[in-house]
Amino acid sequence: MDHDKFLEYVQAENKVEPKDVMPEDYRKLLVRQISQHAHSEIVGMLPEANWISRAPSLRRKMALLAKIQDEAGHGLYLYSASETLNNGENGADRDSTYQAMLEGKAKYSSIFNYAALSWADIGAIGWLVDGAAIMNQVMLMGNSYGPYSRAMVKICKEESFHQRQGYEILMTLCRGTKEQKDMAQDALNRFWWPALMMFGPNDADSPNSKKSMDYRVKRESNDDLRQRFIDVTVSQAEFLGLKMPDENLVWNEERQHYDFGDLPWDEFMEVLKGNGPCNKKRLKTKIDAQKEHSWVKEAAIAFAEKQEELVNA
Amino acid sequence: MDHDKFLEYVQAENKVEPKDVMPEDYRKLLVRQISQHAHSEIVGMLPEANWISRAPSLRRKMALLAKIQDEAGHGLYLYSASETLNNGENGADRDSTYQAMLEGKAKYSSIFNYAALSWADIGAIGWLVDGAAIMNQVMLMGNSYGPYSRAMVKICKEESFHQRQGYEILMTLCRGTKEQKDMAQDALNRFWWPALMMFGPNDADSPNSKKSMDYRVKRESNDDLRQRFIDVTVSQAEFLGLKMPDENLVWNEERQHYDFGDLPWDEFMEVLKGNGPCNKKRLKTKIDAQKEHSWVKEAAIAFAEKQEELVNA
Amino acid sequence: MNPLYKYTLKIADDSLIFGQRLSELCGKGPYLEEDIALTNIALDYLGQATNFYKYAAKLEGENKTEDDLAYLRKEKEYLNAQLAEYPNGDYAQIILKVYFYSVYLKFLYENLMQSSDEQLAALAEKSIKEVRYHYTHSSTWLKVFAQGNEESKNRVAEALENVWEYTGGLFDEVEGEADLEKLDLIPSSKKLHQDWKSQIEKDFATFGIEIPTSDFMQKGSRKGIHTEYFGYILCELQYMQRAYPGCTW
Amino acid sequence: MNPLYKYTLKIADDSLIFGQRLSELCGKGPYLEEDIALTNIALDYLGQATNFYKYAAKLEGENKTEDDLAYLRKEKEYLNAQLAEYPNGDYAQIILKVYFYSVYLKFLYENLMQSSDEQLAALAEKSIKEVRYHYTHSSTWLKVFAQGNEESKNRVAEALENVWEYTGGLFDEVEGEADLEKLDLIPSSKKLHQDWKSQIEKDFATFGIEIPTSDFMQKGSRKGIHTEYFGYILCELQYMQRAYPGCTW
Repeated sequence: MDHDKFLEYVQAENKVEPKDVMPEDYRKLLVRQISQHAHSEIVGMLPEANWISRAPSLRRKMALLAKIQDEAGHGLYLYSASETLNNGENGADRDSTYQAMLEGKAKYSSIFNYAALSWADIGAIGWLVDGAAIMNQVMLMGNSYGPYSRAMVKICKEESFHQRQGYEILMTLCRGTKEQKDMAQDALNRFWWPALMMFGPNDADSPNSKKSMDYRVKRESNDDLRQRFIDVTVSQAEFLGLKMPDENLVWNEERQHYDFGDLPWDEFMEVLKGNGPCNKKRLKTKIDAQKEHSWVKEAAIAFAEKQEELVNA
Repeated sequence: MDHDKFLEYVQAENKVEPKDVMPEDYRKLLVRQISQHAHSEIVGMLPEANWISRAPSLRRKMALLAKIQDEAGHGLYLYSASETLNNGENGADRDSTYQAMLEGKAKYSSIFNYAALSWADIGAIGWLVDGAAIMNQVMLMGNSYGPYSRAMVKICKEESFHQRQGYEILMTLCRGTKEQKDMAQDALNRFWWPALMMFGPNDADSPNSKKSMDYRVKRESNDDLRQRFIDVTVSQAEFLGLKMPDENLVWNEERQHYDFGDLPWDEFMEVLKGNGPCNKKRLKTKIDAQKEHSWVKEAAIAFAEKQEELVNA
Repeated sequence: MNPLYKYTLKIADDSLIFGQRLSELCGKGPYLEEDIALTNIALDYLGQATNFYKYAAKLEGENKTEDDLAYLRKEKEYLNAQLAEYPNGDYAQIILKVYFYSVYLKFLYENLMQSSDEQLAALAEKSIKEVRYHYTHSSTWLKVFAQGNEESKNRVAEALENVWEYTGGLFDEVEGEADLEKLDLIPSSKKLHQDWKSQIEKDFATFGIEIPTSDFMQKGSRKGIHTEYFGYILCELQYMQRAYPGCTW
Repeated sequence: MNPLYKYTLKIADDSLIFGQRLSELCGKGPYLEEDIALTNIALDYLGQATNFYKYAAKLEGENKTEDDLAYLRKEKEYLNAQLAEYPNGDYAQIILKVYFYSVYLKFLYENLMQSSDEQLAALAEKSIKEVRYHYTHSSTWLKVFAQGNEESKNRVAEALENVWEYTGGLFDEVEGEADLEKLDLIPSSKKLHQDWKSQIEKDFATFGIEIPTSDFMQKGSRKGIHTEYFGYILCELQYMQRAYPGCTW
């Protein structure tokens, strides 16, 4: 296959489809990225699930459940998109990518290793975490692989809804009692920096980005996306009446962007290494669920086999 | 062994001691009764343990824990008393009697198959259940088997303390808000009849009692003990300002006792058969605990064996 | 106390507590697809609870909201069946509980659709489609387990052993049901129980599950008597409302 | 905020939450004797918590009771170490947690007995005997497990893997500890940590347990940042006080 021609093809904004010929490293890049994205949706259910039983009103409880359900749905789309890349040898199918995640060989977004400690965190997760995810996903709508790009279109719609819901939770708290507002401020303080780190390392420290950009999988740099997220989010925080936990955050008239302080990259690297507040807990929850329910799959297979025997008899 | 002489011996208020010669049916009767009593202490920990994490003040939480701990201690004394009757063939040792209970072959007091649903139940259990138990145990202090009789002396002291504590819990509720007093009344309503049934069937339906009486294991009939309990308890309820849930309860000047309504024996028989609110739950809790911790004993044995090897080396 | 209020409350309380229990599974199901399906059922329950609470609040006429009723009553004021609060257990037990409850709700709503109370009839009509789907989902899995392998058969049997004695409570009555029945406001609970039993017998015969022979049923459902599990459900359910009284969320 | 108040509170909160967790085991221990022993330790913790809360309430000077402090604060106001709230797990993990905490308390109280604050010194003196017994009990079992059989060794290793990263939080400081230290009111947390580490190293060498090489420690202890487990502890702990505000029990 002509590699230059492929680059030319995707750079002319053409979509690659499952049956198209594609370079192996393009395929691998996508499988890794899409399945990681899928795992993030699935693991991302857990911090929020921590608050279902304690959600403070029926309406909020239902919205939260529905949101988590959407995330499971996103996981499904994404696993399907990843599976279209299966060429019989690269393990792009859902079971093997999921297994790799459970074994710690594949990653999910580090943000879900933070704890959801208060009801306000549910708001902050919607506002900031989904907000940051959307920045990334809107970009990915334009990515060169057809099934992934189409999955993103679907997902983005729901995510914007989730983000508004999260913001609305915080709005309610900020209009409530002092204790409620403090709860919102605490959540912002805890989630602000981790949310900014969702965009990945600074461009200077992100050597893999170039290939992604060339292949039109990624369309914008980490720093550009992060800057856009900050620019959009600051006024939202102001509207809530919350204070950003960054003393260096200030509008730069010349750049027409906000300047901001250094991110706590040491913490980021620690969490990535497995040393976050909930890394072990998240994986253990998923591993335990798999163990506990392994018999269900076996029973279903045994049942299906019997049915087949009946049909063939 | 001369059976009549033995009867004469115990009926002259002499105590039988472990090494004394005794009729086999006396030994069996005691093993059954003492181990059943021990099981009751052990299973009786569970309804109360249900409220430790929710006890409404530090003082109450500690008192409750201490009480449950006392019950475990009573269990220990009683298993020891039962073990003194081991003659190498009747399985009077703790492990085999306990195992028989877990397998449903040995009983514990049916009262512990009722649910502890509110904080007031913790009061009612102390006042009524321990109260009924004390009536029985005071009688058993005079029983003819030395170790059992001495265990009862120890236990009775602590039980009276528990009973006062339970009564005091209810007193606090009855002097509290209307909601608290209602909680106390509900607990009385639910525990009154089950407590009365702790004394066993009416004398007419209790064919085993005679042998027990002859052997001076039992000293008073079920109905006499029940009557005494009622007579004592009615005024205590009045002092609390609670209403006994028995429309037929009325002082009989002639008998100098309270008359009272028919007991719900059908329910009693059901619970005895295994059909109480918590029969399955209680047994399952104990069985699960045994399963979960079986490795502890194995590790301890392995450790002890290694120590022995070291000593002998 | 208005008996129709209590009756509406018993329906709402069942749905709330079933929904609360079922949502414990969220994120921890056996497949992603099942996680979605079961969350969906939990959501339907919570939606039905909300609707019936709203109506109950209206019947009570004390300006309460659905949240007041769901979050701020004391343990003995909840009128749900004990089956709702019984722990999830393994997936066989979860499915069995949903199955039993779905058959019950199917008959309940089909009958309530004929109620002389227009509101109740409308609420039932609104909910019936959901419940039919729950029935299909749970009975499909129940059949798979009953006819799957040894392990799944044993699990169904054990779940049945645990849960059967709580099924009768679904049909226990709140005060005044007889009067409501005379006014064609509600169906007869006895009749519902018969219909339910017939359906179970039919299905179980198909699936190859034996119906327990014991006819012992736990008492106390619909009367504010609960299992020991229930208090813990309320601890979590009510925590925020209790710890921050009077707040809007 | 009076730093000595916060310091006293951190001691009390540890004891309360350790006691609350440990008492979950009551009635479900491996032997009757262990059930009694562990309940006893839980009782000691709760007793110590009560004493330190009483003193904290006095230091705060707002006429609060020990129950107000134990039952009526919000999650972020509890200053316990996250180790206290970490789930019990199996018996190896329970013993390991008690062991780590006992070594900590032993050094803490031995040092506090020298405090220039007479009350703190007296409370420490009152508690030290109990803690020495807890140390003996837990270290005896830890040795048994470490030298028992393959399973018990693996369980100790797994418990250590779970719990180790939470031990550092015991030594995290509340605001103003440096000032209190200068006044000889409290010992240096850094020094305590060193003493603790030395003791653990010595014991583990005897027992044959390897100390984890990772020096990653969870952050947030003593600052009101908790694990996700903590909220559930409060749901149960506080339920009665929250649901029936202002009542006497």
